[in-house]
Amino acid sequence: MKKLGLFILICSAIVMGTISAHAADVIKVGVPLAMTGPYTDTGDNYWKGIKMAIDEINAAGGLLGKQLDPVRFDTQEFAPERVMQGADYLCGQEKVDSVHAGWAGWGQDVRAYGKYTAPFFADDGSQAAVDVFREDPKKYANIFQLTDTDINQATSMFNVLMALPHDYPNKKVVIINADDAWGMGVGDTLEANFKKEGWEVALREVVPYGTREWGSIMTRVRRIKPAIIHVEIVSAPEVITFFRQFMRTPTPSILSYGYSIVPREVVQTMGKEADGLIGEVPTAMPTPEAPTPEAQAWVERFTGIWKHQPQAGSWAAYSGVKAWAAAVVAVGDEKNHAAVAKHISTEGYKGETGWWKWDEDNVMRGGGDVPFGHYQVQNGEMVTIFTDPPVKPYKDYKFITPRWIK
Amino acid sequence: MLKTTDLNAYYDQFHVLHQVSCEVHEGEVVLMLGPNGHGKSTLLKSICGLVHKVDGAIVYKGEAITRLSTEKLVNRGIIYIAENRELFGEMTVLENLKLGAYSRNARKAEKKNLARVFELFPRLATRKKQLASTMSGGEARMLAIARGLMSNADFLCIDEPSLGLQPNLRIEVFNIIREINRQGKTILLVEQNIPQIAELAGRIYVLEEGCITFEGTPEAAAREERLKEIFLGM
Amino acid sequence: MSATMALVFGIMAVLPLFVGGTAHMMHILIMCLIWAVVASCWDLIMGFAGIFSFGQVAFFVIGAYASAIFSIQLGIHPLAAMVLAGLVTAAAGVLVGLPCMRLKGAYIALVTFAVHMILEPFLKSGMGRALGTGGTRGILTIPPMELFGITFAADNKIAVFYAALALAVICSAIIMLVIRSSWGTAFLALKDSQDFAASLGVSAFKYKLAVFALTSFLTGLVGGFYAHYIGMLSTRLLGIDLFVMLMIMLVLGGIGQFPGAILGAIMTVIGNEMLAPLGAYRPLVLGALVVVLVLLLPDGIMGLLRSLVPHKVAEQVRQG
Amino acid sequence: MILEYLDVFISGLTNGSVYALMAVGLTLVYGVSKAFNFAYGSFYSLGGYFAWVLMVLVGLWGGYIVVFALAVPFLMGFGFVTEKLIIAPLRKRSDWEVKVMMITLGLALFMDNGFQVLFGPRMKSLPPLMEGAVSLGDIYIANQDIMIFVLSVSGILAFRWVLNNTRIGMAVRAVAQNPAGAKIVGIPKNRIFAATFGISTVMVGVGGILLAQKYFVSPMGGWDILVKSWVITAFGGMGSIRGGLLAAFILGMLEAFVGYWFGLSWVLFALFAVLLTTLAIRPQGLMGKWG
Repeated sequence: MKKLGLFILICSAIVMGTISAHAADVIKVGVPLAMTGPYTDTGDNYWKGIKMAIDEINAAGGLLGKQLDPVRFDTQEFAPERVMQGADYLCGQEKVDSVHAGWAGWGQDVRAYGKYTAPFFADDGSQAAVDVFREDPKKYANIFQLTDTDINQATSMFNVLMALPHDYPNKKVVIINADDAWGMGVGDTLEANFKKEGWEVALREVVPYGTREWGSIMTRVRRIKPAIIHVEIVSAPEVITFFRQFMRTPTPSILSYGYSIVPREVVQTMGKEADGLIGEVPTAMPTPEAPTPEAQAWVERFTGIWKHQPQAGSWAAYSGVKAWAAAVVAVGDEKNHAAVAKHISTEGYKGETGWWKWDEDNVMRGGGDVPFGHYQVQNGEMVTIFTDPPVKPYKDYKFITPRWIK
Repeated sequence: MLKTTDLNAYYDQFHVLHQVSCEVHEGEVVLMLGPNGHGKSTLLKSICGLVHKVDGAIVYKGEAITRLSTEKLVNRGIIYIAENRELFGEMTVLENLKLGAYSRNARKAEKKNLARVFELFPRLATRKKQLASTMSGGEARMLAIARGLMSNADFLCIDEPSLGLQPNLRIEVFNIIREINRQGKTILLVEQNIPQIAELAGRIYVLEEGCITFEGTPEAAAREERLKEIFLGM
Repeated sequence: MSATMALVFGIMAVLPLFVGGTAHMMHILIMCLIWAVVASCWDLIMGFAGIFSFGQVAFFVIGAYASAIFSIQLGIHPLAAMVLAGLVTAAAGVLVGLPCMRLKGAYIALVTFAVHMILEPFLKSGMGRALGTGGTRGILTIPPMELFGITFAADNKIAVFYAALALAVICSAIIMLVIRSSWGTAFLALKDSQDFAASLGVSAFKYKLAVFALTSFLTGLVGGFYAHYIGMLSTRLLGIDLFVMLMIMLVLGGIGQFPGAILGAIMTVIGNEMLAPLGAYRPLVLGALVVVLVLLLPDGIMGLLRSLVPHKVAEQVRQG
Repeated sequence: MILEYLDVFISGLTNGSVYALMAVGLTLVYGVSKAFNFAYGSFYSLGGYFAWVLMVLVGLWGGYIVVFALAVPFLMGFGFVTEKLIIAPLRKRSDWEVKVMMITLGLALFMDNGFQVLFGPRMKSLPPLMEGAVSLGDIYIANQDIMIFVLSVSGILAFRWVLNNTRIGMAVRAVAQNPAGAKIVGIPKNRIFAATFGISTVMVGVGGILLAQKYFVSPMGGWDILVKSWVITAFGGMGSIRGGLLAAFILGMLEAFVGYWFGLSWVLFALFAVLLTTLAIRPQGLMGKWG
């Protein structure tokens, strides 16, 4: 019994020992990302952007003369208590002065970090998160979204599909999406938009992650012969197997992958095989040629450090850190969270492609200098063919009719 | 040929065998008698490496074999033939017999032994393809003994071969055991049907509450008043 | 048994004196208590009743969602919602338990785990949304519990902690009473041999169903508590992470070694936080730890303690 | 319409052959040693990564034949040693079944995260085993799928032949049917247990290679495999290879037709509904035996 008591005391002592003193001349920055589990891949994208921004700031002498010190937290699979624990740990215990996340909990994060004051940057792309924000904008004044909502992104995808220089043989569309919040949001929005335009949604499939065999769907697709197939599953194996099985007996359909074009493996694995696919990235750095020389320089810096093209999320997360740093410099005190947040939401931030302006919901709406990017895979690389809103062709890059459409 | 000295055996907490010392000479049939649950089967299983916790010494052909694994013992020519047969029900007679010759020692003699076994048990020869689980009690008993012989063993520990058999089948089994012995196998036999079996045995041990309480020829045993109860009680 | 529990909960009760000011620490302590109950229930069904139920996380989530939905849709007091949620979960437990009565070992594991597997698509489906699960979004606003003028919400962690402590003590006491009662004996008999138990007149059917009902009731109750404390729910609870963590609690504490599960829960939650600096290596170490623990400490911490303390004392501990 | 059904039927066959390959190893280990292996999915990934390391990282010449030739002894050894190290020591305990589930769950966690640390979280792809397709009128069947079908069915048949006709195969069946009897005739039970574990690792690992070239490899990719194999094994009857085969093709068809008629999101519900109904009527599965 005594040993047991002793054991528990030792355990609790060790826990309390972890609350150690920290030097005063650093600014702590919280980074809650998925470091393990199924979301590790996206967590890695965000981390590369955040790390790059922090290193650049530190190399330039720090922020207000102080070095930035990232404190990481593993959000694992975004279980509610895990999200809350991240907020309690980073803001409550580590007392960080800003939090830079990526995918962070699709609304759960707004609740958790809204209890604290440190500016919080997420890349949720979710209307649910905005809805929570709107319940109490004052309380959630420190919450910033780096990308627009699923609804607006899906609408943009729809607008570009309609603007493609392509004659649709019919008005039939097949929509296939994953059974997560993002997939459902995009699928529902697209379905509503297509119906409004007088299209027939001939097939709407909600599929679980892990689907690799598409035979039964392909059978129906071949019967429908839709003009457009939209696939929204942000996971490479699913979309690659779909494409390959589609290509065995292709129908003359535009294959629109939406945000699922993002996993780097899609292009990396398939190369030129993927030519013709179209997709969308919010808060995107257009490629292969960035819109401004600064932006081009950023892409080259990124590629130099990480040895691969920036993936969706990297640039958004990078810009979040830079936007916050700029606001801290303007306010002159990283501890004055309210003033920093106010500065970000009112003044915005001038980044590599131009101005970032957050709207009254603290959401970085697509448009202006940071539009949605719409891509087509051409010659094995992602090429920006449109930006939106407003829908306009990007530079001289042209849509090419996919090879499976005669 | 086989000798145990101060053998103790345990099941979990239960101390089943106490300081058992006995001996079996080459070519002999030794009969182990005693009331049910007093450790006869445990003794056979201890010798054959089927009891986890054993101490004391077992010497076979001059070598200590205590705590050797069953497969090593089988390889050295000691085989246990179980009272509840332990056949492979979903396999044919032939497969059961072939598995009896699994040990390395038995493999080279498999063909020869198979022929001999079919000679001894002509009924098995006609049912090679039958599943073991569909055989009658007597046939299954024959198969168990036949499978034991397939191991090419010199030393057979046969546990109650007549259990649950009709009298005429018992006689048949005993005749076969006698024949096996005549062909040169040494046999340690646990049995309860004394009248018929006693004439087979060269010597008799009596095991009561885990201890050897008598050792001697069948004639000597018959003279012991005390043992009559065991004899007749069966 | 009761002495160990009293000591553990006693120590827990005074910990807020030291870390009460840190929300993060309090959160961890609260989660320790919540998982302690869930793990204990699992131990009761798996360790004592010998039923390989893998549906524990599912029952927890059912309770959490049910309580949230009752309090939102019906507008009833969260405490009442919690109890109702417990009853709903118990009903679910009985429903799952029924087909398991005729099954054995790994089959029961599969059927109960199937509940876990199906729950996520169900909560996300149209049926789930009609019930108020919020589909893929989850439920993002759950009213906190208010009692005697105190709000037991995420920003009042000390109050939540003591409420959780009270809940954990009550649940553990119930579990302990069950283990010590004639039920406990019946379970032991059932575990040893179904036939033997039947010969004693123990009805396997009745007891197994009862243990399903009881453990799922308590698990659902605690699930409801979790929902009102955290204030939001999503299907991400059903990931493999939580499932594995609960299993580690059981392994660490010792299966069938109540109150080992309580100790296991506390040590696992705290240990997991201490491993956090390892980042991506954390689950790697956790996995290795499970393997080593099962091999070296097959009866968990509780088994170790029992072998360390002289036999008589251990017996006293067991008898309480 | 007929053509469409034929098309779906072929998808069902493809699913079935893949599932059969996955499930046979699991049912084998359970049938012989009553050990339920939670790390089964991780062994699947192990096979995929093994092939990736050889073919992509090292750039080995010789293609798949060389990979398979190296994978079989590697996987066999891996499974054998794993059994000896972490499962055999537990067998002495009365509650070893649950302990085995837990220890293999720990192993799964360790292996999956090990893959993640070693190879990164992103999926890896292998060169295709075969390209092109056979066309029969309007029906196209990918050569890749034909290869998977042929290899997995012939693999399983070969395996059945080994079980029925070789000394070691007979010993494996003997241990499964009557462990006590097997011990008596001198079959080294513990070595058979380890060997069976090794064989099952080979089955699932080779399956992993075969499927990785179509479905890719990722660190957490094994869980789906585990769950599906588990369902098939229970449905067919744990320990029955014939039952497992039958179950794999029934469930493959079920998946294809439910997906075709109602949509892929109903597949999981249908799968479990069929499983539960079967178990309610036959608690031992289609072809299982108690014990």
